[in-house]
Amino acid sequence: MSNLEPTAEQIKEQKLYRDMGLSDEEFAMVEKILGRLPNWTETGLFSVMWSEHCSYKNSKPVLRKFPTNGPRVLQGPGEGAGIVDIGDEQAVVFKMESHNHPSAIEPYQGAATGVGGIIRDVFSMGARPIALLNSLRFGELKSPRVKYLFEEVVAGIAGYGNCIGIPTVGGEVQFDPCYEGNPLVNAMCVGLIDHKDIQKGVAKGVGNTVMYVGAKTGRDGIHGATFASEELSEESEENRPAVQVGDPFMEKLLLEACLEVVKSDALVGIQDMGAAGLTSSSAEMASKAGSGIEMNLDLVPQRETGMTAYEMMLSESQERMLLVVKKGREEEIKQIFEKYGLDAVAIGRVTDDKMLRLIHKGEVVAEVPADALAEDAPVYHKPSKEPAYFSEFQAMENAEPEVSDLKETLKQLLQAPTIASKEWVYNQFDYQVRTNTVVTPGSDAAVLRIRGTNKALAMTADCNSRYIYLDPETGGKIAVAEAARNIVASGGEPLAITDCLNFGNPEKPEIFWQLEKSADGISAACTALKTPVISGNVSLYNEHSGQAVYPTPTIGMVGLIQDLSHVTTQQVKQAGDVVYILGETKTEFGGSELQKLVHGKIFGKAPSIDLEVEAARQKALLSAIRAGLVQSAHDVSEGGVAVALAEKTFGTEGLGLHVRLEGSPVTALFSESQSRFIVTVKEENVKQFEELITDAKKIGLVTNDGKITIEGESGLLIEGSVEEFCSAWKGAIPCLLKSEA
Amino acid sequence: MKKVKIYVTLRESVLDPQGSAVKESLVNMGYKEVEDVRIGKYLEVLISDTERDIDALVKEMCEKLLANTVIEDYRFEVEEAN
Amino acid sequence: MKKVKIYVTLRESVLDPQGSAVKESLVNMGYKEVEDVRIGKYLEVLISDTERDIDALVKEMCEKLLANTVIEDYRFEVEEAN
Amino acid sequence: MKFAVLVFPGSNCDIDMYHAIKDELGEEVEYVWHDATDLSKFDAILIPGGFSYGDYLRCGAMASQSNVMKAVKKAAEEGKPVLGVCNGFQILTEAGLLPGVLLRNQNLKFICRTVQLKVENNNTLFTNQYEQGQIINIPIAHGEGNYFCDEETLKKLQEKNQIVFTYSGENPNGSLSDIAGIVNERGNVLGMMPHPERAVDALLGSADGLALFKSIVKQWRESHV
Ligand SMILES: Nc1ncnc2c1ncn2[C@@H]1O[C@H](COP(=O)(O)OP(=O)(O)O)[C@@H](O)[C@H]1O
Ligand SMILES: [Mg+2]
Repeated sequence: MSNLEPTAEQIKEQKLYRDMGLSDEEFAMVEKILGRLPNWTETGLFSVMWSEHCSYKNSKPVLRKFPTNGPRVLQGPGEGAGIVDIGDEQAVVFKMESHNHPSAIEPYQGAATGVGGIIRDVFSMGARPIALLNSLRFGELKSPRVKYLFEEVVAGIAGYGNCIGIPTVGGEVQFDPCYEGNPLVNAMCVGLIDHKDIQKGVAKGVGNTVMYVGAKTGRDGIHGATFASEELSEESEENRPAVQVGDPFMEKLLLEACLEVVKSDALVGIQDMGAAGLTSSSAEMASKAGSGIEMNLDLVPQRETGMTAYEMMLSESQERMLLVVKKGREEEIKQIFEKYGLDAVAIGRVTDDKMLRLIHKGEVVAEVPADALAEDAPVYHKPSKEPAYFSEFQAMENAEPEVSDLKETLKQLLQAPTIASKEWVYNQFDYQVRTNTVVTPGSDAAVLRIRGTNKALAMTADCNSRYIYLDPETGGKIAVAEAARNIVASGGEPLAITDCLNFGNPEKPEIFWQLEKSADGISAACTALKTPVISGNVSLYNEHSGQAVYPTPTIGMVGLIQDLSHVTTQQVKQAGDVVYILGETKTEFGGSELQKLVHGKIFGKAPSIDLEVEAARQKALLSAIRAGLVQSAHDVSEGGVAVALAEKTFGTEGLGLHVRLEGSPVTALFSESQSRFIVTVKEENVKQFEELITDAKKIGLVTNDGKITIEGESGLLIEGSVEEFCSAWKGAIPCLLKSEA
Repeated sequence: MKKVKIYVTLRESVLDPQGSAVKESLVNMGYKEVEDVRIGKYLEVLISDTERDIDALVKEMCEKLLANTVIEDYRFEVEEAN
Repeated sequence: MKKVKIYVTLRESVLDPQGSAVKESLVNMGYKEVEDVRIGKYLEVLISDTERDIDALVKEMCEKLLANTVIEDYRFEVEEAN
Repeated sequence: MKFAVLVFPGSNCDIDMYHAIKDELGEEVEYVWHDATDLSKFDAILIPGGFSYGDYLRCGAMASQSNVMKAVKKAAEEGKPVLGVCNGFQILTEAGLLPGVLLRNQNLKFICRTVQLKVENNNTLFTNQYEQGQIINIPIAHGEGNYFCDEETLKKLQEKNQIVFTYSGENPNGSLSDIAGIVNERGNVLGMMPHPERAVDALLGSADGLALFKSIVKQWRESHV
């Protein structure tokens, strides 16, 4: 096969590198670095490693804005996943990653392998994965295609996570027309580790052995990283690489074996083979250690016959790991893998010449400086331009959408798929396996206990991309703040975030502007809320036929709950408890569910946010929770106070709410002003609570009449049975899926 | 009435985790002769008499629903049903 | 080397929820002619040359592992592999 | 009393089972890898849930062929308690230790949630700590829990009181006669789809499963004084 490969001269003359995604300038750089023309394999190495997906060449300048340090941060961005100290010599490890393009084409396998990839990122750090979350975006649940994508993505996440036995405990799903042709599938994994087991992906120690473990290499996913760095179009159906099929069973074995291996001091470094497979893992491990790697590709376990060096290096076959092992101790490592029926094969060694050298059939087929592939990839500062829509939206006055029937409106909001119950989704996920899940999906954040301690972890994934579209900087702040609110409402102290920046084509100045501004917002919020960015992922080129998705920088956040007794959920607990609202309600409907419901589109200003107020309020609520004064807590998000109140009653047996709200009814009920919570407090704790949170406003009581009663200044606004609202909320997604287009 | 037998198999270059696990298992059970196992689907579809060209019809059904041509190939045979 | 094609089908008396669901989908997609869908498995097993009687060997593998005879029937064809 | 928790490649509720016995029940327990051949030192065998061998081909099929299952058969013949939960139930049917099969859930989807079970027979070594007819809350988490057998088998199960648990109220997966768990004729092998080991601590929502393990211990203590 290799004799069919174009020659170095042909690659240059016919500009074949362009098809691999390299620009003319980049190809010239490669030529300069090597001091000669690259051959086919080498051109392939550069093209994948310099793709946006691997090199972050367009997003690096933006990522530099993020605050990444903090007293608890043990590992910031740059490794498989970030690590945060949680005391007692333990740490939490987490990261989020996108698998958008593969999921658009083969939704089940695309989503499944997305989950598989993020799990490997976590256990390659030496951590035991303890939980999975996801963040999903689809077009409106109307066309058969969208329903198919939604059903298959959910099934794929379930298929992989359930089989490998890591609970999927939370996430979010939103539906907007902009995601019709380019759904977003972001997966997050959280792991737990003892400090002493922390591993890094480095190839240190000249002469040490490079070992390959896990599944055999096939021709699947060749150029996946490049594919992920292009817009989707009708043609991409044809250009797509062979789709990878996930093997969660193999990964389960690999996971258990790797966690055993990290306990061995024979292990020097370990990294998973994710995007750009063998190429990125070897080049990055060498570059990080300041060393080189030489591999004999004949020794790579292969699933197909006649594979070329190019194909082996660019394959994105799943469930593989690259290890660096102390010379002479390969046998120990092999034995551990053998127990799980896995092969560990020595395929190369660490060298001192900083080169990535590949040998195939007795010949050197590539010889490239490792740094040039990894650290020294080009970085671009793309032009940025404020889009015309932004100033238009900013100039608009905040106005109330017109609503005639308040009760009917609440019901319709509860039925909006973005707000409706996600039970249909999470009941397909095993959220309990390993029996640590204290708060299962359906509350603000999921909570997992840490066995052997009295502590727990709270975790959530959030992003309201409509606000970000209207105003990326404010929206970016809101995304972080909302995640933190969910953690705090559950009794946790926010520790840090991971992010997944899903944007359109950064070569369009207006898109780059969205990216820059939302990063500014995220950075500001992370600084104010003391939640550094410890890991993340960038997914650009999320466009279909020229139409970009809303800017969607998903935030994954983990918080620490000091004591299990602090765990708090959103559901009201007991009749007679007093209901409070924290935070001010203003007329803010830009990007709101009500605006979408009434106008069929979004426009205007995003809700405003004051990060100082936000931080102070979160701190105050957390102290009240820790003092044992709070029975239930829920943040106010999409759909406003009315939706938040309704959600607080769902799933309780026979309880209800009777409250009285001030101000204009539509604003009081449905505005999406930020930094608000609704909490309930036992009668006997009211005094203490009010002393602690002086600006809490009492609005009513928890009842046992199974009804939601909301009064306004001029009389009854909404009254109905919890049952009636709950069935609208629960039935919405199954009903949409069943209805015919 | 026609009976259509449809075979949906994974494309050659696509990983077949099921097949690999079954192969391992057979070998462990002592069937050392087993070199490879690939697992696909076998569908029997009964189709009432129609004016449409049956081959075109089945092809359409396969492309649209029964096989995912990104990772799967299919073939079929049409028989008279009894 | 032999290539064995094995067909594993659900017994008639056993419900096939997956087949019913696929049938429903096809009908909903407009293929009103579809009367019934049953889904089974199709396995291709490569077996290196052996002294054992190949039919007996494959039968044993089917009975022990490849089919659950409580609910499934199986049949197979042996071909020369190339 | 000494429990064995079998571990197959792909088992993933092994740890939950282990902790239920050790932390909540306070009995001795050990993991046993699938290639073990001797279970004689254990008083009860627990086959946990998960996806043994990826649940490829058919759930439990490949695990049922492993070495350790021969030893399980022997233990069952000796009258030792054998409990298979979820994938463990599937393995027991595939191994022929219990009749019937578990088909895909009627809605073709994996289902994870807590369901209500009715104790149909409290006169077994697994259920003596429950009331007859008691309703208990136990989580399910499976894609193939739709119990099926032929009519004759069903009749026998009914006549011999082998149906131990049924789904009360809504049947989540389409199981024949709402069957959630059955014992063998002798009464010492129980297979059930719901997860009692996930319901041993009120912190996680329910402790209704603990009585099942306590039943095993009680029976054993009574016969080993
Ligand atoms: N894709 C998903 N996977 C798992 N759980 C989900 C998913 N989508 C939503 N959930 C759960 O449903 C509940 C409601 O979600 P959401 O409306 O996004 O909450 P919030 O607005 O508080 O962030 C949460 O507990 C969330 O974890
Ligand atoms: Mg919330």
